[in-house]
Amino acid sequence: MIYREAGDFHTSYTGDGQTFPIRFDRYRYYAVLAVAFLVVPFLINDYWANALLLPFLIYAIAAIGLNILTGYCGQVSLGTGGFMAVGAYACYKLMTAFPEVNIFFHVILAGGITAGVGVLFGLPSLRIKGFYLAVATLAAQFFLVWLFNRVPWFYNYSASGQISAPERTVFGIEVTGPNTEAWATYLFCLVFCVVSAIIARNLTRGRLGRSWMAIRDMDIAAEIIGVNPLRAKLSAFAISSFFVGVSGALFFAVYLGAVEVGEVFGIQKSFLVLFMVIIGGLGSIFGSFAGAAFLVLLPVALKVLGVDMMGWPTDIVAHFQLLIVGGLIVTFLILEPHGLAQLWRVAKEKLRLWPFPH
Amino acid sequence: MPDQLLFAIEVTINGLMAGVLYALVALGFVLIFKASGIFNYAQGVMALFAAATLVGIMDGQVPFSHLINAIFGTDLHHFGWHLNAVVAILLTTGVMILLAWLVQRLVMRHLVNQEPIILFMATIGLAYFLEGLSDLMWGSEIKTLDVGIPQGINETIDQITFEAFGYGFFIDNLDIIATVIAALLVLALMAFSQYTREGRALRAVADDHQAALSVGISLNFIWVLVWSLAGFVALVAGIMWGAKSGVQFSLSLIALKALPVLMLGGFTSIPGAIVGGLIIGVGEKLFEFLLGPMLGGATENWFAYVLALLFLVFRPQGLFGERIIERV
Amino acid sequence: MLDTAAHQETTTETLLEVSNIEVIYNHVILVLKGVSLKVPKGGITALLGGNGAGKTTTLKAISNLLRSERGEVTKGSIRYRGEAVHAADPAELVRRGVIQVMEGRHCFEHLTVEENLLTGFYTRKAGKGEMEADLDKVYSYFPRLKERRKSQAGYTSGGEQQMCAIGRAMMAKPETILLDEPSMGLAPQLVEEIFGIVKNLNEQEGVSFLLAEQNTNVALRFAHYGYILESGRVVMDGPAKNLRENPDVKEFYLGMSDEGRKSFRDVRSYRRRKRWLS
Amino acid sequence: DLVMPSLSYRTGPYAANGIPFADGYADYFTLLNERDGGIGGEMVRLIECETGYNTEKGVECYESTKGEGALVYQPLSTGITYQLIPKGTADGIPIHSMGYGRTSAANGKVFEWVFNYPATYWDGASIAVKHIQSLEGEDLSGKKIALVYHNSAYGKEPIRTLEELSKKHGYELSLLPVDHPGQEQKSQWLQIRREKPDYVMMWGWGVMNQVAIQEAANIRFPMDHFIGIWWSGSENDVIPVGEGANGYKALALANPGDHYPIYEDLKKHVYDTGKAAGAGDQAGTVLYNRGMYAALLAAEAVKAAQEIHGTADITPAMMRDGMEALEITEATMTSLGLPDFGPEFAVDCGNHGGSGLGKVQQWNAAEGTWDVITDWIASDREIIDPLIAEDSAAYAAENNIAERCN
Amino acid sequence: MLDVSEGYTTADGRKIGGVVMEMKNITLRFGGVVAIEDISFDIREGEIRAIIGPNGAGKSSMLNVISGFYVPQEGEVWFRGKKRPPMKPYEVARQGIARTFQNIALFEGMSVLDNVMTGRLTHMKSGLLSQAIWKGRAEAEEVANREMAERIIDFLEIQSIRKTPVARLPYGLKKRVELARALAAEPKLLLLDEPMAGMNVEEKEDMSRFILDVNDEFGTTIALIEHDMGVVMDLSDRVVVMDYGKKIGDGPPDEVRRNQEVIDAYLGVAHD
Ligand SMILES: Nc1ncnc2c1ncn2[C@@H]1O[C@H](COP(=O)(O)OP(=O)(O)OP(=O)(O)O)[C@@H](O)[C@H]1O
Ligand SMILES: Nc1ncnc2c1ncn2[C@@H]1O[C@H](COP(=O)(O)OP(=O)(O)OP(=O)(O)O)[C@@H](O)[C@H]1O
Ligand SMILES: [Mg+2]
Ligand SMILES: [Mg+2]
Repeated sequence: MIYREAGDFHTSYTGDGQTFPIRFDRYRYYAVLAVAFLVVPFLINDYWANALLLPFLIYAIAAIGLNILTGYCGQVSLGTGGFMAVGAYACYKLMTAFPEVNIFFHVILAGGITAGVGVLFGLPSLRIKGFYLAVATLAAQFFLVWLFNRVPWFYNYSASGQISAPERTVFGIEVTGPNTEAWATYLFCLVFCVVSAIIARNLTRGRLGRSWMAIRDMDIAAEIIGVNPLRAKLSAFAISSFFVGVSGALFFAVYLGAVEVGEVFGIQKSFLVLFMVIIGGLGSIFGSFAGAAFLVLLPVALKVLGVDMMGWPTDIVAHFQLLIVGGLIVTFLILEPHGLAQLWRVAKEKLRLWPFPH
Repeated sequence: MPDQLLFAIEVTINGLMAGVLYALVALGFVLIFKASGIFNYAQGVMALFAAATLVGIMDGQVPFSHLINAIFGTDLHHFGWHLNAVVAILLTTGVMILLAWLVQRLVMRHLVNQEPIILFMATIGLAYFLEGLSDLMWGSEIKTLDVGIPQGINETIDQITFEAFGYGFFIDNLDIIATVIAALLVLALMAFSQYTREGRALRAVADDHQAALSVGISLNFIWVLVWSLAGFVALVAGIMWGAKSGVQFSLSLIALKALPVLMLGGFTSIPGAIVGGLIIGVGEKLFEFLLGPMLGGATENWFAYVLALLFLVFRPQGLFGERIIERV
Repeated sequence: MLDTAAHQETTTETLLEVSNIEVIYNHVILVLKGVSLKVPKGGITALLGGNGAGKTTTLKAISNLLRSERGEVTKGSIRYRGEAVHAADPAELVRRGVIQVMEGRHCFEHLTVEENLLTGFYTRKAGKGEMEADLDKVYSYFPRLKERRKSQAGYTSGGEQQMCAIGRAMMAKPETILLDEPSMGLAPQLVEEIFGIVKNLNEQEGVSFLLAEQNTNVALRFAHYGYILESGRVVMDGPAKNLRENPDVKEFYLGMSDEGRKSFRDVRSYRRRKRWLS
Repeated sequence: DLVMPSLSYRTGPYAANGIPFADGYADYFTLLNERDGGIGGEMVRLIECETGYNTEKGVECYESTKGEGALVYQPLSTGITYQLIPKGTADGIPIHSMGYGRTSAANGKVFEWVFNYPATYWDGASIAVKHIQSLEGEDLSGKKIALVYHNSAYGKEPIRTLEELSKKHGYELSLLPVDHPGQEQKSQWLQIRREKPDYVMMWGWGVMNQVAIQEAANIRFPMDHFIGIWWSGSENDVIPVGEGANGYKALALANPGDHYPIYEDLKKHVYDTGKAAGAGDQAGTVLYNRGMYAALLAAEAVKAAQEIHGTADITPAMMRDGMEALEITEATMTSLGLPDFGPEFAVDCGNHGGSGLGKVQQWNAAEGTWDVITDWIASDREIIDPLIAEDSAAYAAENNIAERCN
Repeated sequence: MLDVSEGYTTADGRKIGGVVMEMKNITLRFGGVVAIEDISFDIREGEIRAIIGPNGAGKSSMLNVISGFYVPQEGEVWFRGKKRPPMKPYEVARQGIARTFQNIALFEGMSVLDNVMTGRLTHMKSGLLSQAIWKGRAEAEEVANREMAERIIDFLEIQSIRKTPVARLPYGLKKRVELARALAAEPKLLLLDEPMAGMNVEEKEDMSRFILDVNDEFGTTIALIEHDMGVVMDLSDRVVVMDYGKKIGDGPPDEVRRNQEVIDAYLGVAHD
């Protein structure tokens, strides 16, 4: 396959501003969507859904959210786990309080509530910058987890402090609870994921996106040329938290079904999503997908390879898995500090020059 | 109620002591941040790795024995020696220097002049790697670390205070020793960064890799140097915490205790690590003591962060951190 | 004004020799397409050329700072005193006596002005006394720095930072200095002074210079020899005097036409540069 | 063959505890295969899957193994248990959370597919209180008991029971949560030092245990007044503390030690033939024995199932029937080479929680052994049964489950 | 001395109007350093006003005061006949003041086009929802502003690098992109901090041309800091000279050039 973008001229600014200005890319994008919506649901089974695709889609939403904040607006956050927990608990409370409302709206509302909480914890970002901010967001992480653990109202006074998702349906098809079909949960998450990606893409290519990136690249200069840092940062926190909240809600309601806050939404989750964003590529929607895929699939792939195919003891495989994931992260960063998305871009650039080396 | 007051004092003193232990971990972060602007996420895992290596060397454990046995069907476990603690500490220090050299060689030198977040990410990769390595080398069971540090209530203080106030204060011997060690470390490191040309070079590197290169500062050397120092600090932290709770995976999580200390004291300040540690230690203990029962306890984790956060709102670079330069 | 040509003839030993180097950034962007140049011992060599011609890249290739920008030298060789240096550590080069003053100042923001200067002393083994003496010398060249010695470099003005960067390089007592746009952002008086200092160091202490400059006028006044770079290639070189007389150089780099200097106001239509290559 | 998944955790924060359990679980099945040629002539196939004590990996393990015909899952973490309860119920695969997980799953009327015999956390709380009662001459009024617990679903489990019991017995309960991971417990123990409770109970896990025991030793808390749940009573928790841990007590589901006849068989058929799962240094430890015990109970359930359905190659549904018909007597245990090891109990349709018996063991630092110091203690059904009924009823209502067995 | 109280006509016949911006007795201190000491001057409609002075004189600080980034300890800023209350920099920008920076402050992570578009942010108002679905106002606004941005890109002749990430550009082009970004805001008052540093004569000529054209075609008032005396003398209508915080001269270029104090402090030798 030789990559060509010659011949793709645009006669309008609308055309030039498209997400996939190159026809070839556009077709590929439609093809991926078609497969995801029309083919995968017929092939999917529980294993693929629960072990790979659901976590991939849900993490991708979280990664998109964090990427808006960190990749586009430059505010490093380690509170993602806490915000996912807000989404999950908000969704739980809504699901149990208004069982007649469609879960679809619960998830969206949960995102909205998380956005509010995100703004609250985003306020310090006006003063605090860089790694100081990153560490400061841990306050959100620990405080929120403590809160959900501590206040019984949040888990409806259940004895164990866990929350579990009751059965809910969309168009009469169950998407939460124990008796769901793999394809239904998959499609439900896919819709959210695709819509999130499209919205994120739209937001980042327009006014808002540019003001975020300006703040990211040089906040003082951005302010002097007319970006209101308060609004830019807080809107980034709000929108980022919205996506993160949605992913938290899906993570709880659709994927896991039952959640204990400290374990599922602990600090590890915050780091995991941040890794996805950085490995995938800061400031790239595609990167969010690549990063999520990498960190969801790689451990499973290594496990399958080591345990199922090579027959090694599980613990040795698990240790090697750490070694390999760590090694790969470093290797990728050395090869291309700007993530998988950039690696892809450079590859395309090379292809474009092909067969000449420069 | 004076009894209440005495107890509050006891809590405060113990908070100070706990703070010193946090500061020990925070110091490692500060060193590397100061010298290269890198937020070294792997510091906690380095403490684990150092402590595990120390125990392994002391007990004469065969490294990678599990792996070797699995592959070759052998039954290796121990070399059958027991090394003196001091010798083992020296050897472990050597291992940490080797590690520093490898980190420089394989990771850092390829990432010169990258943005801080990329370097941060690389240290995360490193943390994963070291975690796997540590498990693979020394196994993941709990190991007892005994280098002869006494633990438990200090009788003398107990007695003296009992006679004075009618209430014997509880102070842990381990904490006293940790305080002394931390004080020595901080003094030594401060002297190093203030009075040596390497100290100045460290700060230069943190500001601008390229410019540092251009004036002839060898980044490679500086990095081996600070990573070795940080490795040594990690070893010390690993020994203190390992003596407290055994050497095992959770040791790597002590990093989380060090982060608020770091924010409060400032990422670049060695004395800041100590002062921050003390404030956090006392703050969280007193808060738990005074308000914990009302809030249902277990407030320590978040309190430290919230305290540091509130503080930063007024002083965004922490207590002693370098002013964040904002200019156009 | 200066009889530099005569001076030029007397020194023949080549200190630094760049032959036919090619530089690629990010594996795909080819920037230098075979640049060769020589810096003789004790000479001031000027590297001239428009924006993006590759001056900075050439200097960085020599001082080995390219790697930190994801660039690499893919062809050709760089020799210092006859030894290949393109694999040497930048610090190693400084120890051998080659130091670069980078474009855009690159002061250590959080260090004070004085600490910045002292970092320049890093590679030297000399004692405290000598350090103080050298510091005083830099201060005597740049009195303004002395006034601001205790302020963080990040808070000094653009020109002060430029002085700081040059002073820092002087502290290393180098044999060869690669100067990238030293005049940028300096007040006219100071530009003269800086070049005076360059000349001074060159004549009194025998320091050789490779000078990348946009301010062709001044550069050619002080340099002995010049290279003109265009889109990654050397398009012209020769003794500074000859270049100064060259009509093309006169028109495009010195801004003088037959009628003498034109007012900036009078340049009615954009004159497109005549390309030697296109 | 009989597929037995083992969701082990040999890495991560709790690896030290996960390893011996997984080894015991594996070695017992290896023994059956090697010595008896499997169970009822059918070989056991153990599929180990590493969870790292992480919920999502646990789900992945479940999904990847369930297709192989897995007979019963030991989730080995409260979080994973809660995941698997609905999944196992939907897929028709039994879950055995032995001495952990959701206590009210003991109510088989609601939780058809979940078992937590031989005893639950609420039994544990009650057993500990009974032990204290026996030390205090049955009268606990005016006594102070503090609970140091892991601030998570697991740690919070006993609170309700202890509160009910305090109403009944008149002791004063104070609660001291410790956040994960629990390396720093100064404030909790200073509090204990000041309040001087008569007894301290602990629901801890991982590094929290050692630190608590260490701190207790530091403040000179009388160790024999400090009682941990069965997950806070392994060698890992006390050895690092050294001398100071002497006298610390913990509950036991089964006896520790390797002085049982079965160990001769294990040595002959497993260890010496190089088929041991781990390094072989865990034999006889508390958690190794517990892993082995879990495997034994599973194997016995398989036998029961084979008997009921008259086929050796059973399905998960048959396994469930076997588990529900399980009956462990001292005679069975003796015949299996483990006399005087675990409690006698029987499972039936309504009771999936076993007899709720437990012992108290005490650490002897000098010998480096856990000494069992009581006989089987029965829990206070009067208090626990209504609690179970209430909680499971709530679950049934939430999930539209009709009670069975009526 | 030229009387400018009522506006004046320049040598080449342009009409200069009333006062747009007036700085009254500005004093700015940083700890012990007095960067600006009691300086007053004005900028008039349509004029090109130069600020010169030795390094560290406080010129950039003065621009920072105008853009609201530094708040002077004393003094008042009057803009279009009104005293300006304390204002955040972005509010100043919304009033129609745009600028470039001495140490290039482009957004390195974005392409040239995006950088220029950020200059248009003060003109964009579409709501969140419309941006999220990229229909209606957001899209229309994007296209409209894109047209404006393209006009400026054409004007500054940087079409060929439109999609290049700015980090890759050489210094001189970056300066031009910065100018483009400032122009994109369609400012009333444009502040340029050393726009020609690091350029050769030819590029300076181009840049001069752009500045004159901006002034001419858009009627933009320009305040300019520059060290190249040739440029300053040729372009500016009036010059303020600063020396270590103090004002030592103010007037038309010819007059300033002959001022002995200015020669001593700054020029060194009298420039032709
Ligand atoms: N890090 C980089 N990545 C990609 N391209 C680069 C990089 N640095 C420079 N370039 C490209 O290399 C070419 C030469 O740049 P260089 O900085 O060497 O020019 P210069 O002659 O110093 O120009 P100026 O006078 O403006 O400083 C330019 O076209 C620039 O776009
Ligand atoms: N934020 C600040 N903190 C402390 N000092 C400052 C700050 N900003 C400027 N200064 C000082 O104020 C003085 C004036 O600086 P300014 O940048 O305005 O000079 P300038 O006239 O622009 O000089 P140049 O031509 O070199 O750019 C300098 O001495 C500088 O060090
Ligand atoms: Mg250059
Ligand atoms: Mg300036």
